[in-house]
Amino acid sequence: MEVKLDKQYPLDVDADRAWALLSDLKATAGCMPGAEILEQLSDTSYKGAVKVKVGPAVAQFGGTVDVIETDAATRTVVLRGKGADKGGSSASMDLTAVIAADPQNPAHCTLNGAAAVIVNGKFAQFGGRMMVQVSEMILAQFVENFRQTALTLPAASQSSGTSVDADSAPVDAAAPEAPAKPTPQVATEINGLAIFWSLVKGWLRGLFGSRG
Amino acid sequence: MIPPRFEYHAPKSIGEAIKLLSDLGDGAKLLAGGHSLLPMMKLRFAAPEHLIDINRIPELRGVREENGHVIIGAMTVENEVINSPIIQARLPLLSDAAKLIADPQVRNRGTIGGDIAHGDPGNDHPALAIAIDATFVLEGPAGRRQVAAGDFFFGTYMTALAENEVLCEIHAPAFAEGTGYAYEKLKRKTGDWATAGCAVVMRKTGDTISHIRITLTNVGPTALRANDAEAALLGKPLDAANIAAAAAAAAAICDPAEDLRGDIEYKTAMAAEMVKRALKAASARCA
Amino acid sequence: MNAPTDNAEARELALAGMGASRLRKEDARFIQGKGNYVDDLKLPGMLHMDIVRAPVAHARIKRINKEAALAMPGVHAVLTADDLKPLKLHWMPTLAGDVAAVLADEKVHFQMQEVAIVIADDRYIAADAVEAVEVEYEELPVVLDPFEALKPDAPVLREDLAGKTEGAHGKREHHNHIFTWEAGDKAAADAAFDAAPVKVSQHMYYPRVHPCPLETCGCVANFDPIRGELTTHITSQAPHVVRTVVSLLSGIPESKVRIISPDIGGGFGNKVGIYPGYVCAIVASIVLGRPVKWVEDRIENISSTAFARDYHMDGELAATDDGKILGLRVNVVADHGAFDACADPTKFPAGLFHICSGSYDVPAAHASVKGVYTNKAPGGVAYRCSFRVTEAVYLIERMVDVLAQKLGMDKAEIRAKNFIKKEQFPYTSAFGFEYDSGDYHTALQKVLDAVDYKGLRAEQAAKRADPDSPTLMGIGLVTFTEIVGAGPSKMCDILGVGMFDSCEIRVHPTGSAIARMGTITQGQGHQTTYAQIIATELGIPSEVIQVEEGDTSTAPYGLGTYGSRSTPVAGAAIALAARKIHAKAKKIAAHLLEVNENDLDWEVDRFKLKSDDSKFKTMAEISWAAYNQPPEGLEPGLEAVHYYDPPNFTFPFGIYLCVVDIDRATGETKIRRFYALDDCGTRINPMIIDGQIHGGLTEGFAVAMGQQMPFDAQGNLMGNTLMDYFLPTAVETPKWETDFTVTPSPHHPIGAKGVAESPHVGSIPTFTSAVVDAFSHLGVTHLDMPHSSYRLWKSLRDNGAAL
Amino acid sequence: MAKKLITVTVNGKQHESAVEPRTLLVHYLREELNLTGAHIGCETSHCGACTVDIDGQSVKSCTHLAVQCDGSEVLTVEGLANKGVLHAVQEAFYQEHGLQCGFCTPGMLVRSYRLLQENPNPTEEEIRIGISGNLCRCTGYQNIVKAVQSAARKLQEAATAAA
Repeated sequence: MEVKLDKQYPLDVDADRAWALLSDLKATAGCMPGAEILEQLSDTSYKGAVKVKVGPAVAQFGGTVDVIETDAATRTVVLRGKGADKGGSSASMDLTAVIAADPQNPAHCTLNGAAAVIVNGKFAQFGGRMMVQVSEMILAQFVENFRQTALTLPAASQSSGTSVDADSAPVDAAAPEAPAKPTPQVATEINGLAIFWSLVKGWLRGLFGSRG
Repeated sequence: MIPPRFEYHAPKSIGEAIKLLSDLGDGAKLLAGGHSLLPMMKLRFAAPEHLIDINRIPELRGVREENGHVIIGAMTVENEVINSPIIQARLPLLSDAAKLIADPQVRNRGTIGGDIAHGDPGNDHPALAIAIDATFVLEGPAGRRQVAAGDFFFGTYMTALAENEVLCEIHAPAFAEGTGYAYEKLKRKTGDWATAGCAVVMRKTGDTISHIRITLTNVGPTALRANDAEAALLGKPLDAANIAAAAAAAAAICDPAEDLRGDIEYKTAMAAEMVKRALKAASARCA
Repeated sequence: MNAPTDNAEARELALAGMGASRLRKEDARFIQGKGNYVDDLKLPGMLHMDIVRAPVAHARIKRINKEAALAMPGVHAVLTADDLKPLKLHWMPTLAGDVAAVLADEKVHFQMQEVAIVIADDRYIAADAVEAVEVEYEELPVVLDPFEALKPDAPVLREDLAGKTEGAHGKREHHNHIFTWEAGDKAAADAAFDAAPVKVSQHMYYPRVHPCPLETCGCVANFDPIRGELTTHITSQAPHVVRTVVSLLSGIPESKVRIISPDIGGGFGNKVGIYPGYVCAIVASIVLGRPVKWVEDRIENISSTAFARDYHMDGELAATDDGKILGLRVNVVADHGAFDACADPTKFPAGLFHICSGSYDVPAAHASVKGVYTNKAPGGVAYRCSFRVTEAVYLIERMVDVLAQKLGMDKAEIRAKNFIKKEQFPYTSAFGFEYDSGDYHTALQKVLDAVDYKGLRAEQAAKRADPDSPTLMGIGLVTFTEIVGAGPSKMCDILGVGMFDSCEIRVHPTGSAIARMGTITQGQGHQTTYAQIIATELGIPSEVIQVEEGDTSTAPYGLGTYGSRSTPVAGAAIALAARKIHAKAKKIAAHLLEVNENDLDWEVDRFKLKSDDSKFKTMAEISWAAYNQPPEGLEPGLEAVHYYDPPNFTFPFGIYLCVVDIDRATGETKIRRFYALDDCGTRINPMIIDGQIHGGLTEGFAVAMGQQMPFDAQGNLMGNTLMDYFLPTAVETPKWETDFTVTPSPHHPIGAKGVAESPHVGSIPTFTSAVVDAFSHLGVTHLDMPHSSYRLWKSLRDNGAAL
Repeated sequence: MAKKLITVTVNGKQHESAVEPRTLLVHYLREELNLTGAHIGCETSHCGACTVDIDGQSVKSCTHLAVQCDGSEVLTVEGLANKGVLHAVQEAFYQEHGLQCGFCTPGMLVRSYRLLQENPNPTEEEIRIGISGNLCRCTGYQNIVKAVQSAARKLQEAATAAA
């Protein structure tokens, strides 16, 4: 079963720092809830694992992530992740992620993510009903983790780093100007973080709302 | 289809259950009616190391009335909801709607609390609870807290219930005299989840709608409250134009997942149709 | 003095023979929970088998790691195709002349295909071990659509057949092509079309469905290494065929293979095939020297054993301006899945699909069926029908409706106009079948009168005139003819074994009897009805007649129960075996009465002197004498065996009418009325016939209104639990009205034609006819099944009829 | 994982057993107690072939743990007849041809038995709803409904006669 997502996530991070993170696959993978890079297989290929928990259900995949394309000029990364569980139920994702600078606010950017997720086996057969919603949740949480991690990176230039208004970013816990101690509150899995999720949702809605 | 191994615990009190949850941590799951959890385990989607069976906690069961509120123990099973004289008299929406859930045997095991706490958008009680302005009483190591039904559901399988908390009670104000209500559920067959469902609670002053709740089942990541649809009716009479406006407003917030029951378009249209039917049925019951 | 005739009537009633609504002999054990189904069997030392299955539809197996599973306490073995290779059992022949993988050999061809088996102490450990077997796959492009499969650049699905251009049924034109099979006269049909003033055509898809009996498939294989004997209890509708196949596969002599079909919890075609699970359990039992039980779960059942239908059909009719049919042409693309494992008589890769000229006098006809491989489960069974007859009846009944619509004729009128007339029987169809008997006009009129057809049409017209009507009303009418009772062995065989059936009757000295049969009941009530035939034939009360089936060590060889063949074939075998006994009994009676046989008349339960009613010998007396004082020259005993090879098929028919109301807002369909008139020839037990019809109609309702096996683009079967796969409950199931006429089969010893499948075959197109009829004023000529609310709502919307 | 000791009364007979916590009630009944009346049809609580009575309520034993029955009274189809006399629902299923292959029958009977305790005089619609958790593939339910109606009449007559 295939799910296609095409999402724009406005971030209160400048484009340079966001790109710095995005182009570092290992660091980016660290933002994916439940994901970790276990081994670098080549310049562009990594071995990894993902654990997804949704309510009482758990899925664990092992597989590879290949960087198909990295283009600094357009701040684009194309990734292909493929994995399977022990019995062979599989999942794959083709993801094109682009960082677009915000012309109105140099301290902000947009993360554009277009993903095609294909799931096979029991997750497709019995989890299909939830696929879109769960994919969206995972992606949104990834984006929040990404944002927090990016904010801990050293600023690339003086022009960046203005924080967004606290009202519209209630989870803005990490200090954007404090690169010394990068301890982002990243969520490692999507289970049991429901309150966090509700806040992320509110935050995203706020950003979308403010941009009309 | 065989569930994986687990340790079984059968606490006798809420306190004991919470202590077990805290002690056993992430690998523990509460077993209520078991008709969602056990099938997931048999399909090997879930493999909790510990099951904490809360069926032997008497304080979690039963229905009582206090100060104009109905208090339903979370482990009250659907058939008890159907047959409770208190619910029939004070919250008849629940006893009517519970008849549309699953089948007679499953209704002997399935609990109202389990249906709510699971966080499945296909379940019926979330929309019903929001429609009756229910409040959930949750108890954890730090004591009890209350969460309004409308604030409880975050996403598919995601609720305000923390991993070390137990949903203990559902509180809801008894329907005022003359309250109209209806739950319309379109389903493929007995035992199925809703293709789309709508709960309505309505009061009228003369011909004017003075109180209205419209909530939807299985047309989004959670049960939905159709605020704009309610706004389209509040302070107005229930005429064809207003019904159409409310149905359209409800349809606008639907975000259903496509499955064998139908695609997004069908489910959205059916949500609108269920809204229309529920509004008419509720109105007919208003005194 | 007593009036002898009254006596005879009373005695006849007491026999509970043919025509009696005798209560069922089977029920006592079932209502007390004492049935004996395969999963009830527990043998000392019995192990349990579970199956590792492919989660993907098309892939190369890169690696299987059994280590973790084998290390689990209580696990005895984990076997893969590589382990079966030395035994040459990793592939097996199918009934259709193809081969099928027992365990996936290097490649998987469909989702849920068997990849490895696990043998463990109990089913819990086995299930854990299945989880522990690690399999790595390299996924391959998936082909699910048979039309895509036939494109030149389509992926090769069956690499094992590379280079094979000759299949079991002729030339293979493409690497995913199985066969092309034709019937009728193409030139004559084309000529009819060229000359005809009216032509209609319609494409229709008959979805892939599953018979889904409540009991899944399973077996307990028990190989005794000391005796070298294999006993297997199995959910099979054809135990003797299983014995032959198991003997051929295993090399164990057929005399040392004992197959027992115990009580079977419904078959409906699902339990005709020989599945990898059976073979694996037998192999495991032989290897381990212990009994091995395998019972599939519901998901495995729907996903892997025995789909039905999946026919993409194009029909065409040629006719005169006033609706007389001149010709029929049919083209079918049949999706057979990964292996051609259709359960058809071997010479007929599309079964008896060429009954598709139906109840009509069609002068010229041609049909062509092309079988294709896809990445779906194998099967193609006759789901409560004779081989592909359901598809055929659906095709012709839909086409007649389409033609009526084109001509603006009434459905009933166009049928009456084209019916084979009573006086035309026996009638040879354009496809070459000889229809035995029928009286379609009488039956049709009976139904139209019973339901006030004109009144219904008037009501429909009024509803159509009202733009605010909340429902669309539709009237479905189907006048079908089945072909059952395969079959004459000159035409029909399974792997070379002719499709006869058999009966052995022994009458005991005290006048009770036992009959052993080659068939096997799955709810049809054979133990009740077979005894009734004997009761009438031999004058022995059915109460004291035991009927045994299903044990190959005691029963005579028979081809089994499917395709409505029990009554037409085995029922005839019973009657003829009984008649052999009857003939011997007459000799004994003559001897006892010291008269000539010609002086005797048969009356209910006795031979009496033509000249003197008071001089007679009852069957009880004759039975005793058969063992004590047989006439000189006649061997003692009173028993007979008969193997019946039918001279022809039988052709039951029926007239079904259905009224539906479709909710214009939701697409929900209410079956307001369903009237089913069946003619199955001589009726043996009206109570059981009614029960069979209720059940068949309910299954037809399920197929038409909800059953489907939907696949996503990756070949995942979506909907293989009973949450999604539609089995109606008592709430959804309509109330059925039944009726009958009786037109006996002239070539059958008791005139019976078979009944259990008619309601399934006949009702499905009736529902479609009714649903389409509701839309017909909007120009809709056909809607594919299933007629679910969702799909009908889309039709309502597309035709501007949604509210 | 330690086995749990349970005491359960089945058809009036008390059993003490050590069971693995994950043991499903239907497997406990069929394999431990050799009561094979309750059948396994779907395993996802849809078909009702495994229906038994626990403490006076119909339950699907494929979705219930044996360990949950500690201290409970369980009634299966084997316990319906009393000293060799069939219960009215059993007799009625026989008389009205309410069964064919027999696989759904035990669950259907135990459910019908309980339904008539819950509602001694059900309408046809109430019967259909009352047995809607039990699937039958053979009968189309029509004769099952007749059988339950007939059993209801018999039980009412018996109750009147006893009064």
